[in-house]
Amino acid sequence: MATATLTKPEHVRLTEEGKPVTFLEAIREALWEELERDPAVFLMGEDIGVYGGAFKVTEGMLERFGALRVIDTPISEIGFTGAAAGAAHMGMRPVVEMQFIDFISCAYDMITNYVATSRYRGSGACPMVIRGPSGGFVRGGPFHSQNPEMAFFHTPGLNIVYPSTARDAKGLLKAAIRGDDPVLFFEHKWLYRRPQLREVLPAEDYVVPLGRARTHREGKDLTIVTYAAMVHKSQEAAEILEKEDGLDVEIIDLRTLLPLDEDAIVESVKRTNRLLVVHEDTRTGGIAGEIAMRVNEKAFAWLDAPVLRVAAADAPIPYSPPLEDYFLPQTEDIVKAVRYLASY
Amino acid sequence: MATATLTKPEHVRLTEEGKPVTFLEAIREALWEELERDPAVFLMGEDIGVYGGAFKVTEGMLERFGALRVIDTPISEIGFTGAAAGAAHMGMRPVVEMQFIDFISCAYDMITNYVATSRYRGSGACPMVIRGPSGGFVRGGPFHSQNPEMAFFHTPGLNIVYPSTARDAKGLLKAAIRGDDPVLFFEHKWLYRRPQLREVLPAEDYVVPLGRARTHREGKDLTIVTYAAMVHKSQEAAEILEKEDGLDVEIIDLRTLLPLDEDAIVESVKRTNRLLVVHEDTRTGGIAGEIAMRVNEKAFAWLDAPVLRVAAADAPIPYSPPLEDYFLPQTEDIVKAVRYLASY
Amino acid sequence: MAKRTKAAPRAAAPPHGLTREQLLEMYRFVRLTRALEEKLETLFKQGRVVGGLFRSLGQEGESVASAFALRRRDDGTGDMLSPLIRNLGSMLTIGTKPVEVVRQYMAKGDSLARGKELNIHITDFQRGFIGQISPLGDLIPVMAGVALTFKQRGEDRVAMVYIGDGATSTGAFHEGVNFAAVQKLPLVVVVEANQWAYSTPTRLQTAARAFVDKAAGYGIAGEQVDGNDMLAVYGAAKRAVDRARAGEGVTLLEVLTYRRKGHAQHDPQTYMDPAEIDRWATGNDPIDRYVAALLENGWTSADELRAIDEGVDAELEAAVDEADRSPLPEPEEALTDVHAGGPVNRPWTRLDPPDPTQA
Amino acid sequence: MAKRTKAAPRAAAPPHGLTREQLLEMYRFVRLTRALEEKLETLFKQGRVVGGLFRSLGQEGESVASAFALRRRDDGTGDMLSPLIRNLGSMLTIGTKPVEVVRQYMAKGDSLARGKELNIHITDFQRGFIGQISPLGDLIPVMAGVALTFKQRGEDRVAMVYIGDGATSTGAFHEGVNFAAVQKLPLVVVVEANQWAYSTPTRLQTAARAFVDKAAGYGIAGEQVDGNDMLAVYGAAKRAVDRARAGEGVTLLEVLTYRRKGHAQHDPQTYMDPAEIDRWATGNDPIDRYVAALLENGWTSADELRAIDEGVDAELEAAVDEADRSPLPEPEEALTDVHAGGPVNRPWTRLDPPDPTQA
Ligand SMILES: Cc1ncc(C[n+]2csc(CCOP(=O)(O)OP(=O)(O)O)c2C)c(N)n1
Ligand SMILES: Cc1ncc(C[n+]2csc(CCOP(=O)(O)OP(=O)(O)O)c2C)c(N)n1
Ligand SMILES: [Mg+2]
Ligand SMILES: [Mg+2]
Repeated sequence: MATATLTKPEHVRLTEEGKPVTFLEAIREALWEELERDPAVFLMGEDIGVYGGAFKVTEGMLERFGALRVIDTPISEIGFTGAAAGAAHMGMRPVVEMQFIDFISCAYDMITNYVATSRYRGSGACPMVIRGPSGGFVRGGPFHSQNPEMAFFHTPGLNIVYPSTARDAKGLLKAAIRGDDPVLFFEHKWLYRRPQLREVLPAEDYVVPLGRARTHREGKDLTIVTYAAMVHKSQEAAEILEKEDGLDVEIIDLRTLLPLDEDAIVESVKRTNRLLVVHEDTRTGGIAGEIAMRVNEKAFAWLDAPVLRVAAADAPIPYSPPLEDYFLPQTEDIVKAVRYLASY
Repeated sequence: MATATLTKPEHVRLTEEGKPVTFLEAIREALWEELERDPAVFLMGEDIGVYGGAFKVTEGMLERFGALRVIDTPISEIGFTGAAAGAAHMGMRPVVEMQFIDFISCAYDMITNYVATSRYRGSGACPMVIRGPSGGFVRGGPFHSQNPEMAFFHTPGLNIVYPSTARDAKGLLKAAIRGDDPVLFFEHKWLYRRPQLREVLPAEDYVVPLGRARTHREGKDLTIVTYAAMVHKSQEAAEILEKEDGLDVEIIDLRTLLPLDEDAIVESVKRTNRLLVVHEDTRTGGIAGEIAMRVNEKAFAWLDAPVLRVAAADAPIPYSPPLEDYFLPQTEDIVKAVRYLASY
Repeated sequence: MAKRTKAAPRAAAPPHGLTREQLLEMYRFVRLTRALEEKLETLFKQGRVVGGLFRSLGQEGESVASAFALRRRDDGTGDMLSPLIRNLGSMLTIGTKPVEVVRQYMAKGDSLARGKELNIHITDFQRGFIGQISPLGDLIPVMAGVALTFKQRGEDRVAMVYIGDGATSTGAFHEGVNFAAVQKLPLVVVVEANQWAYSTPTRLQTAARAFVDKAAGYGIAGEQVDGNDMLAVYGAAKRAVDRARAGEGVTLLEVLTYRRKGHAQHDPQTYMDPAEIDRWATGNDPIDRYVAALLENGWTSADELRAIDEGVDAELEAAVDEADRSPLPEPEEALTDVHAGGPVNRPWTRLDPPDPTQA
Repeated sequence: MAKRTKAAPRAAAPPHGLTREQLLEMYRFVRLTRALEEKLETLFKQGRVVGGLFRSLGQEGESVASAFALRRRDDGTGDMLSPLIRNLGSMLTIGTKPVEVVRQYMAKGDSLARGKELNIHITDFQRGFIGQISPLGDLIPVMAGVALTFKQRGEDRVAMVYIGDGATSTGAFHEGVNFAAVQKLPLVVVVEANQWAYSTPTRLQTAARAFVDKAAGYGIAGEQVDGNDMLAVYGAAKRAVDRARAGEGVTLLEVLTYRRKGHAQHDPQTYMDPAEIDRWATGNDPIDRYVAALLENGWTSADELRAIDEGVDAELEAAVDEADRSPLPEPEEALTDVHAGGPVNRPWTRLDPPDPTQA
């Protein structure tokens, strides 16, 4: 289509020019390239047009792709999520933005009852992506820091993606947009502009398939299964543990929570015989439970120690720095947990 | 208050007259008696007034307690749930009915973001009860058979109750209404009128405290942790296993899912050294995961076998009998699972 | 086919540009709707229906007449609608076959929902219907999305969605209508003011004088029509559909009618006034009024109508026999179509021997 | 206290039964609101505010004047309101102290939310304010519930809730207003039509001619008022509050105003027309207009106003110093007040030694 032939603006040409991109820029490039690739792809959300989104992820897209493909919606999470489902039925590929993922809760019924069950009910596929900034460490308080992944984790029909690197974010978002099932795509806002995450991405078009975990760090003494921001906290912990304790920690980045890459977890646990699950979400009902269950079902005999977890406290997310710092799992917690498990 | 002095209609006088009551009648008596006891208690919901509710739980209450205390609402789960929160702030004790618990999903934001966090935010207590018919085995299809407990299980601030006997239903509902925190109260519709559940309840006012599991059946060979309808399926299985295999199975009825009575689970597992979790909810993300994790944390050394689970398949709930029967966990599945674990 | 007797010579021209053939087609659909529901009620009483049964007695006219205003195709190029449980008439009109409806109620494996979903919650994009789900109001945003796609692609197609008086109280209704209004989408929202939401009368649902009064609040066109006058409903629906097709955006069409039966078969309607029901039944039945109009205006003859009735009865007999012969679904089908991949895992206890490592 | 100079002899009587003292009280509140926001902006630029900062520049008048129409008490017997982020004026008017607001923005441990919640999301049932939460619209049903309790108890109290033009698009707004309308509750819904929702102009939020047009759709009273004319806003709010108190139910009060700053401090408002902002700033500032009215009618003197301004500045200096001295919360307080019982478990890795069996 015509738009594809136009030259890209600077801010989405970084990879093309071999320059490193941030986590946010990788997501922006994925959206831009998908809009160029497939005329069925379009965006909806609040303030994603003229303003380019609260975090500027969709900057410049309205100007390039027009108001029929980059739609500024009323404040109506139920409305635009449902509209996306209707469009998806008709062969479109809607990508909707929750200004903050916390507000996905307003569309909970539409997502779990309508979208997730559509194929099963015989109402056709519902290929759509719901994305938005999630997570803490930014003093956002109870409603701008949430990790609502587990609210959807037990809803068959959904896919849940929660990447930790720029490369995965771009490749997984493209895969999500091209796939035939609904995908919830969580973007940890603490990662958006972290300089440490800047990397040069493949110049060519690539996708990272959903449902496959990634070994973020190889190790033989103990396995940490984690995702999103906690991948980087775990990495910090692993380096401390290597230096101070000579421990060789393996880190599995789930990347996709649903479907869960059980094989990757089990394979690693069978080698290390020790498992720590680390998640930023609150403890009770967090994904650590499901993982512990799967490992019990499939690798119990290989466990030399209990499956343990490091997670946020069982409370809403507080705003004030001392409270948020205490509430959230920190690198030091991971270090302590690994030491405990290693000496079990 | 005046109403308390009036004689009760027949259908809420069964216990008073020493007659046995069904699961549904026990719930009805609890509501009636709380309405009589405390003028702050009132009911809201769709068709709960003149019609007495889709399942007749609130029958006769509008006539007795009037339209200010038994409020037929518009079809507005967000609206009446939020209104209940406002009333709760002011010292009222609202009990709202979801006509089918499946529709609680429409109020997901209000419940998890407003109600659950109110005390934490410094906005005051939010003592309210949200109740409604849940569960399958009734050919209700995808939207009249759900078990949405896990959608709320990882929301700190909420309590979740899911009873399996008439006695517990009445005592727990009274405790929920009198407590100072919001409670989600699930009533399994397959239990509502089961003759097998009919029992004579204590004539005097009683409550069953939240957060405490109940040993439904004592045993020494293996522990089944379960709740709601599955308590009765597990009981059937236990009897078969005793007769055919000479196995002595203990059954723990959680009754309250949140807070989870971890001590009761751990204590039993330390005696039997084998744990099977049985839930009607879908497998992935079901409560079995959290329980497996807790047992890993607290009783790993006592486990002679992996923690395993029997649960529904990872799909929406189908309507047609052969499909629903296959989808839901059945007594035979529990029998097989116990045999597997016992011989592990 | 009904045999055609020539219409009386002094026949006035049918309104709204309808042809005599179209008038008879509408008659056939409304008759088919009522007869099919009566058949289903019999099946229900015989215990051959799985689950509940909902009647639209007294509302068949507005269902048929509103859907009749759509461009009906079977190749995926026509207009689209999404019905409520009480819009069997709309479904038959847009192209659902009676046998498909009976199979649904019998939970058969070859039903459109393959036994996974109930009622007329069924979808066929070729014929242009999308099944509702139980949470009320959700299909308003969804059909707004369908209409959005029509606009994005520059297709001159129209989406129609039904909503009960009760369901206008839902947030989904509000967000969906508002979204469609802002985007000026080709959407017709039919508000069925049948005066009851289960046992809840309209005065406990809204304080508004009329549902059409909501239109101004969304900045859309609104019209209120006698829902038991099929020709009036058709006319109003046609105007709304034409506006939508012409790019003039959303219309809220309030059809005034009455739910003569209970909410469902299990509802004894004790909260309703029998005299009121009777007034609607005797004085204001949509089929009676339509037949009277057809005959008085000389657009058809009693013979012609009788022939159609006989055709309907024959078709329904066949439909029930055919549905009866349909198989129930295979148990394992409970695991298919959850997502694009293959079926989900079998419960490990169903494996032989049971094996949790394979679950 | 401001020293009082006698009003000019030819002073016309203040409108709406307001006394001269009340006029000056309102002036003090609106001046306090703007000055406090300016202070907060300074603190923000100095990095002493935790998180974001939102200004209500140009809207202080409607906030103060609408809340001023309420029965204000500090013993839990008065009317109640729930504000938005831009209703600092309403909060100060109903009784929030500036020091409490500064503590909130500094995330202090002795702030009303004890550092757990931000902004003016704060509650005091004695003084009659309930904090909003971020998900927009949710406080409409909640305040309807507060009003329901007033009705259930036969108290003649009134609830007021603010909603932005943008948030009228939410399902929560719709369900809450409709519920209150059907129950005829003593609720005043103030729709702040400030023409922007973040970067979204009203035309992308609704196709309605005016927000007041939504009133008929709910069967409630509606009034539209010039939001930058404090006396007009007070008059309209008073009429709405009186109606509510008299048992005449809900009013939707649309206040026409303009958000002169960006959505928050980080927003450069590039999507707004500078000339338009300027027109509102120079010709239509609510405080300028109010001062002019006060002076022209001889209800006060420049000296009197200056004295009030000085009092405001002094109070704010003291408030900031006091808030500065407040401590941050203790880390472990993150675990308290989750429910009625004691604190929730400490993370097991924070125990010494770490012990998962104690978690
Ligand atoms: C969100 C939601 N809440 C409650 C219900 C339960 N329910 C099913 S039908 C019905 C009444 C619907 O009334 P109305 O919208 O007027 O449609 P009608 O039955 O009159 O055609 C209710 C309350 C539901 N399906 N969805
Ligand atoms: C349900 C929900 N969706 C999105 C947001 C993000 N958000 C915060 S403020 C805002 C704009 C609000 O505009 P308006 O209601 O007009 O209030 P104003 O800021 O103009 O006072 C948005 C979209 C939110 N807080 N809640
Ligand atoms: Mg109705
Ligand atoms: Mg605004």
